[in-house]
Amino acid sequence: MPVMNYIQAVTQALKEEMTRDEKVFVLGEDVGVRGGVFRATDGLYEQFGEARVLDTPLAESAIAGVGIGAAMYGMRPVAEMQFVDFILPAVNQIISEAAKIRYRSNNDWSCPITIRAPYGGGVHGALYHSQSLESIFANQPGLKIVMPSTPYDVKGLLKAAIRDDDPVLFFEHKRAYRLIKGEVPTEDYTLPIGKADIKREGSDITVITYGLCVHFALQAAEKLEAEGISTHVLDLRTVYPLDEEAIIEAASKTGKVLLITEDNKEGSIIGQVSAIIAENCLFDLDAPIKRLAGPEVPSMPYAPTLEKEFMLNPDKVERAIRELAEF
Amino acid sequence: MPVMNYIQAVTQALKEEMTRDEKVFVLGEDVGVRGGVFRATDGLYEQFGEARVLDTPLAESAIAGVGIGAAMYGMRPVAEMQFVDFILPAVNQIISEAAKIRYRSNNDWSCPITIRAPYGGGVHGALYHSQSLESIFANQPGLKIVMPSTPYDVKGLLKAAIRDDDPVLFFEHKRAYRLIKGEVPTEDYTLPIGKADIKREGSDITVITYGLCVHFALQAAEKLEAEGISTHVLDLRTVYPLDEEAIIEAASKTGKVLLITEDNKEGSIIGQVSAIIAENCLFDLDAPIKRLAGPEVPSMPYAPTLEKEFMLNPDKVERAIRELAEF
Amino acid sequence: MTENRHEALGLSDDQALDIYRTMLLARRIDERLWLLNRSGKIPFVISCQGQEAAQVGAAFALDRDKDYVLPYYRDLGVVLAFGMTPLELMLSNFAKAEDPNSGGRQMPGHFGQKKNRIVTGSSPVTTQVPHAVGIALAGKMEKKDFVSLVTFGEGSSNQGDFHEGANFAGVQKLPVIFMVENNQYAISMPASKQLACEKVSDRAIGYGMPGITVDGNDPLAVYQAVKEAADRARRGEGPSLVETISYRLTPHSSDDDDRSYRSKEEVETAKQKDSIKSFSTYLRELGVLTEEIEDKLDQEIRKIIDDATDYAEKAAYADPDTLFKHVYAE
Amino acid sequence: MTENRHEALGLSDDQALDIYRTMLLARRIDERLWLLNRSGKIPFVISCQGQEAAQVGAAFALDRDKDYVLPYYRDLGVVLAFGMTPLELMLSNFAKAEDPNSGGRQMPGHFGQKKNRIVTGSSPVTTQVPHAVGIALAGKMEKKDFVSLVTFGEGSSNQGDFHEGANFAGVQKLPVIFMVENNQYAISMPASKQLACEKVSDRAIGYGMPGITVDGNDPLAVYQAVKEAADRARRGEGPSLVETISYRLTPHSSDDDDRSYRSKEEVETAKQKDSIKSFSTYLRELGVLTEEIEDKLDQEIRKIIDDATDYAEKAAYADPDTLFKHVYAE
Ligand SMILES: Cc1ncc(C[n+]2csc(CCOP(=O)(O)OP(=O)(O)O)c2C)c(N)n1
Ligand SMILES: Cc1ncc(C[n+]2csc(CCOP(=O)(O)OP(=O)(O)O)c2C)c(N)n1
Ligand SMILES: [Mg+2]
Ligand SMILES: [Mg+2]
Repeated sequence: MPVMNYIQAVTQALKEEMTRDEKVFVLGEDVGVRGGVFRATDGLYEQFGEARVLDTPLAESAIAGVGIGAAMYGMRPVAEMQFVDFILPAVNQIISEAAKIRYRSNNDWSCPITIRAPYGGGVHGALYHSQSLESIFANQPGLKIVMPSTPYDVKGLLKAAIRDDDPVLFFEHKRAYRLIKGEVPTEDYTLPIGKADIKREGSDITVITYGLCVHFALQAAEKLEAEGISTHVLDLRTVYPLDEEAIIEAASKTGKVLLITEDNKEGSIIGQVSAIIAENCLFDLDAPIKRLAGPEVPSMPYAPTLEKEFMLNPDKVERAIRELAEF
Repeated sequence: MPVMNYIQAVTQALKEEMTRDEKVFVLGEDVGVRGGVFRATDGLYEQFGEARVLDTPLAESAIAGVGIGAAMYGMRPVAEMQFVDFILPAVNQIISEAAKIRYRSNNDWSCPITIRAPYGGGVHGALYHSQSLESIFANQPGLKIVMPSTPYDVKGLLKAAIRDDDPVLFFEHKRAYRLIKGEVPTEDYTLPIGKADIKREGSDITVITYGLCVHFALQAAEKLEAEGISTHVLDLRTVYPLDEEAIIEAASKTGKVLLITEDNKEGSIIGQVSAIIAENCLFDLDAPIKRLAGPEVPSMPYAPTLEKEFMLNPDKVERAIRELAEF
Repeated sequence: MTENRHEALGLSDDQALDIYRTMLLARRIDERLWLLNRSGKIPFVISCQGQEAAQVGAAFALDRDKDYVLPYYRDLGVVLAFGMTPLELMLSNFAKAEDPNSGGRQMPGHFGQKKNRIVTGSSPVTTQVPHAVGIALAGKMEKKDFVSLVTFGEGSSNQGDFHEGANFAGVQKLPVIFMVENNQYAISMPASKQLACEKVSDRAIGYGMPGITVDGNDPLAVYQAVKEAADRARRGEGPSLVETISYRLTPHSSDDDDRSYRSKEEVETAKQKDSIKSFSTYLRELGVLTEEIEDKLDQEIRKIIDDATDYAEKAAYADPDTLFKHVYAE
Repeated sequence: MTENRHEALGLSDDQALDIYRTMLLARRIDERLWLLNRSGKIPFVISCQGQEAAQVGAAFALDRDKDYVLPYYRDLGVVLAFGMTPLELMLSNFAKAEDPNSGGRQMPGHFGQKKNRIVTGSSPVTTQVPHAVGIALAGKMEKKDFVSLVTFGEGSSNQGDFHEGANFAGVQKLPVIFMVENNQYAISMPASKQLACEKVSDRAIGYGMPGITVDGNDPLAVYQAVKEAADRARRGEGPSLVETISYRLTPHSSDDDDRSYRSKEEVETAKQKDSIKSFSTYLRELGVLTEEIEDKLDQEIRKIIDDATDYAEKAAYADPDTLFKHVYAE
């Protein structure tokens, strides 16, 4: 199996889906001639032409809204938001429209759109190019939110998102784009949206997380193995709606749970994960449900001292796991 | 003390603050001549004139954005969103701007705006006039979200919001507007933003909730008292950032916790409340942390059969408390 | 002598009569809804009254077997012309399970019916504008020759989604018709407090498209403007902006009391220009409409509405269990 | 013979020279930033190059002791003219604690300095437009006579916030100047893919305000347009839209490679019209600028920038503990 990086898996999934289905097309700012500011759509313009790789005006509500219209017609648009931070002008289109179209029309209409956006910090992006904004959408039935951690998951889940008959938000960690590499089958495959994935089996501590933090957890687990601490790592992959079954199983398995997000803590995805555990397997727990998250500040600053203080990393994760092990 | 209804308390707070401070002004759709579609701004236009009770064009991002600009200058705008459902076009202004102005400018600028909006269901408002959208904003440090349950709290907290030096979202339950009455002092007073309030002391079950559901809980508690079940009711009042101390204290007190929201469950405020409890007082618990919430559907339908099925009510709350008591 | 204007537009007498009939049907349904509301049978009404000419004139200018419409809540006339039946509308107003728009999930006026290419709409205003652009884009990609018509109020033309959608269509030269039904109020706010431009159609140049303002009480003027826009669109020449000027004859909705912000006289004056009257007069003067036809029409329409009301009133609400259905594909 | 245009505008020779000096200072700082970036000393640059004439011309047309500006990320020229020092700019570019814009929290180009009425800005484009309207509204309410100037790119004029803000200002006749710095690109997208209108200023009529397009390489033309707009605004006649046409001489930012979407020739052609050259020529032809003055200017500017760079490079980053500060009022 070829090894590729995270963003190459994005590009490959797009390319394969556009080849497979004429209804699939891409739209967004600078996605055409430029191939995207991160080059996620690199080569698509050349291969599929400007009608299917559409450079749009700088207007996110229109990018989402035009995509939604096309999806209602029966197309399979993949809209790119240049940074997840810039999805905010499109919130009304996503929550009032995409999420509710099937429900409000009693199943007469549907909205199979995929909206991709790079998120996350650690790239000197400062306040507005570093955010994790998934929790804004993670209370809206009708939506699904996918946040993969590996190139393998990226390809399988992005293809599944495009084929999904409902709107899917697909958030890609921009620091992972070139940092995270992995084996990706050349053949066509999809992975199930809504299913978490065990990234490492372990018996002492359960870590539940998603995105780049999965790698921090795996690195920490590796190190802690030597100390005799066995860490179980569950990758949520889909952060909305959550895979309750997998969460309950993983939490019950070790009885000691650490939840991790790069987002700030209050109101983040991991609060929901905690609530599921507290409601369903309280008596299997041997320790309080711990959360490791970004600090309660509006976003990640630019200065390296401040960015570093904000961002999680394998050391911080390792410390938190060890603490919990010692509880 | 005069008894007034919930919306009259809104009007009185506005009137007193506008009298007290010339920098306070109101802007929104139909807030002037019409006095607001719910009549929350009734009489203000006549008393303060059109310069301070500003009828704006139909454009929520501008209502928020113009308010933010005026607040940065040093005014104390109170912007009305006609329904909380229509705050969504303004999400970018609220999250990218209002929430981050102080932080991003390193305390050079600030944004003392109050944004009011009626929320909640049970008024035949259907999908787009019934929503609870607080959790969209409840992950954004820099913001505060107040959701009062009684006329007394409305007046004290709205005045505090207007005087607060940071942006405050003030969500009013529209079903409570004329349904909920209570004593309200005529004199000037404020209540602390960020503090939950014990609305009833009890020893068997702790209910933590906010908004209209506080009244459902109080009614249920009253009935259950007769059966010998003693219910403690904590009203969050500020749903972001949460009053951790009060939550921990209330949960520890009885060891059996029921969290209630009218919003759908996953991703709602009560998930965060649960996480706080599970992290801080796990060993004081005698039962799993239970959540009672709306169903996982996009919003409340119009047909009375469906709206009834969606909405919480005192009976549903009573049943949930009893179940937990019997655990 | 009255000039035959519809013939000049290529409309037969029957078609002209059909326009009138549809306008009248819309008006009578609307009036019935108010009665039902005032007698406590339905909780909410939002009206088309005063805008029937614009709505029906526009719809008839389209290919109703092919084109897409994205109506807003007042567009009873548009959806009737596009094939939604009075019974279906009554089912929606009574919020019954058989309502094709939403199965009783949405408020009345939130239209949607896929088989008739009436695209589902929501309450937040103007979100449908980019949708219309997306549908036109899809049509262009698939080399179809339909157009999409999207309507909205003049107040709503101040939302960002209007601007963003119109500009997108302009740049891509898409077959969309943006129709502003300017009824001079946005709830309590007169157009002068909403708009600083003289005409909403003045905005067209900013998107590189033609803009035109026509008398919204004249179905033929609207027909002509929309027909030209549709022809342009089908020729690949891109979008157009059409503004129709009329007056909202009722309060904003059954929850509104318009006496707090406008005078009775103003409303009465506007009623003098009621398109139902003026178009009826026009057709009578040409002999296309007669007393006899009018009587028959009245009876026919009354029966249709009576039957629809009876059926809808008795029809079942959606079962509570269905609340959980159709959140996602099943 | 060269016509003395600045005198006709009421500008003294000293003022004209000051405009030139500010343009040149902005250019030289910007050039230094690229050097610092390419040598790995600062992580990011976003440039003013090509837009100095528009920025400085506009700023000089305002009352810099009273008016408010809401600049966008390229507006180095505006903020220099409004009192931000080269040292402060360097501190921002090095993300150091003493940066007055944000204490190193924001990327360079995210200006803000209360004492100079430079209103804090963010990255999502165009959000500052309604803020400018709100500040103008506040001024009107308080019966002050300042104006607010807000700038943004032509691509950003497609955002809903532009439309909503401009309309609000139009309806309320507020003292705002909307200035579009049309540099013909939004990252990789040429204006033709962003806009269907011929000129962004064509949008003004839709908001009931005058719109004008001027040569953005000519500081005096911009000065004149903005001066007139400011005078109108102060007279209570409401907002104006000014579009300045120039060209983005650098890639979008230090993260961009513009060779993938435009030719070297195109950029070279644009450089022929560089305002630094043309305005220098103009001033020399009038004898306002001489070889000697130019040399002195060069030296003076180089020293200012060297000193600022030295200081900023050595200055301290914010202490990690300060991360938690200023989320709310303390
Ligand atoms: C985004 C949004 N904000 C506010 C409302 C509440 N609202 C419903 S209709 C209306 C006025 C609309 O005026 P206009 O666009 O002129 O249409 P008209 O009702 O006059 O036909 C308002 C403010 C809404 N539905 N959506
Ligand atoms: C809402 C939003 N979407 C996308 C971006 C990413 N972005 C930054 S600058 C830019 C292009 C802006 O073009 P223009 O307005 O013409 O200004 P210019 O950079 O050309 O001066 C884009 C797309 C952003 N900052 N904000
Ligand atoms: Mg109107
Ligand atoms: Mg540009």
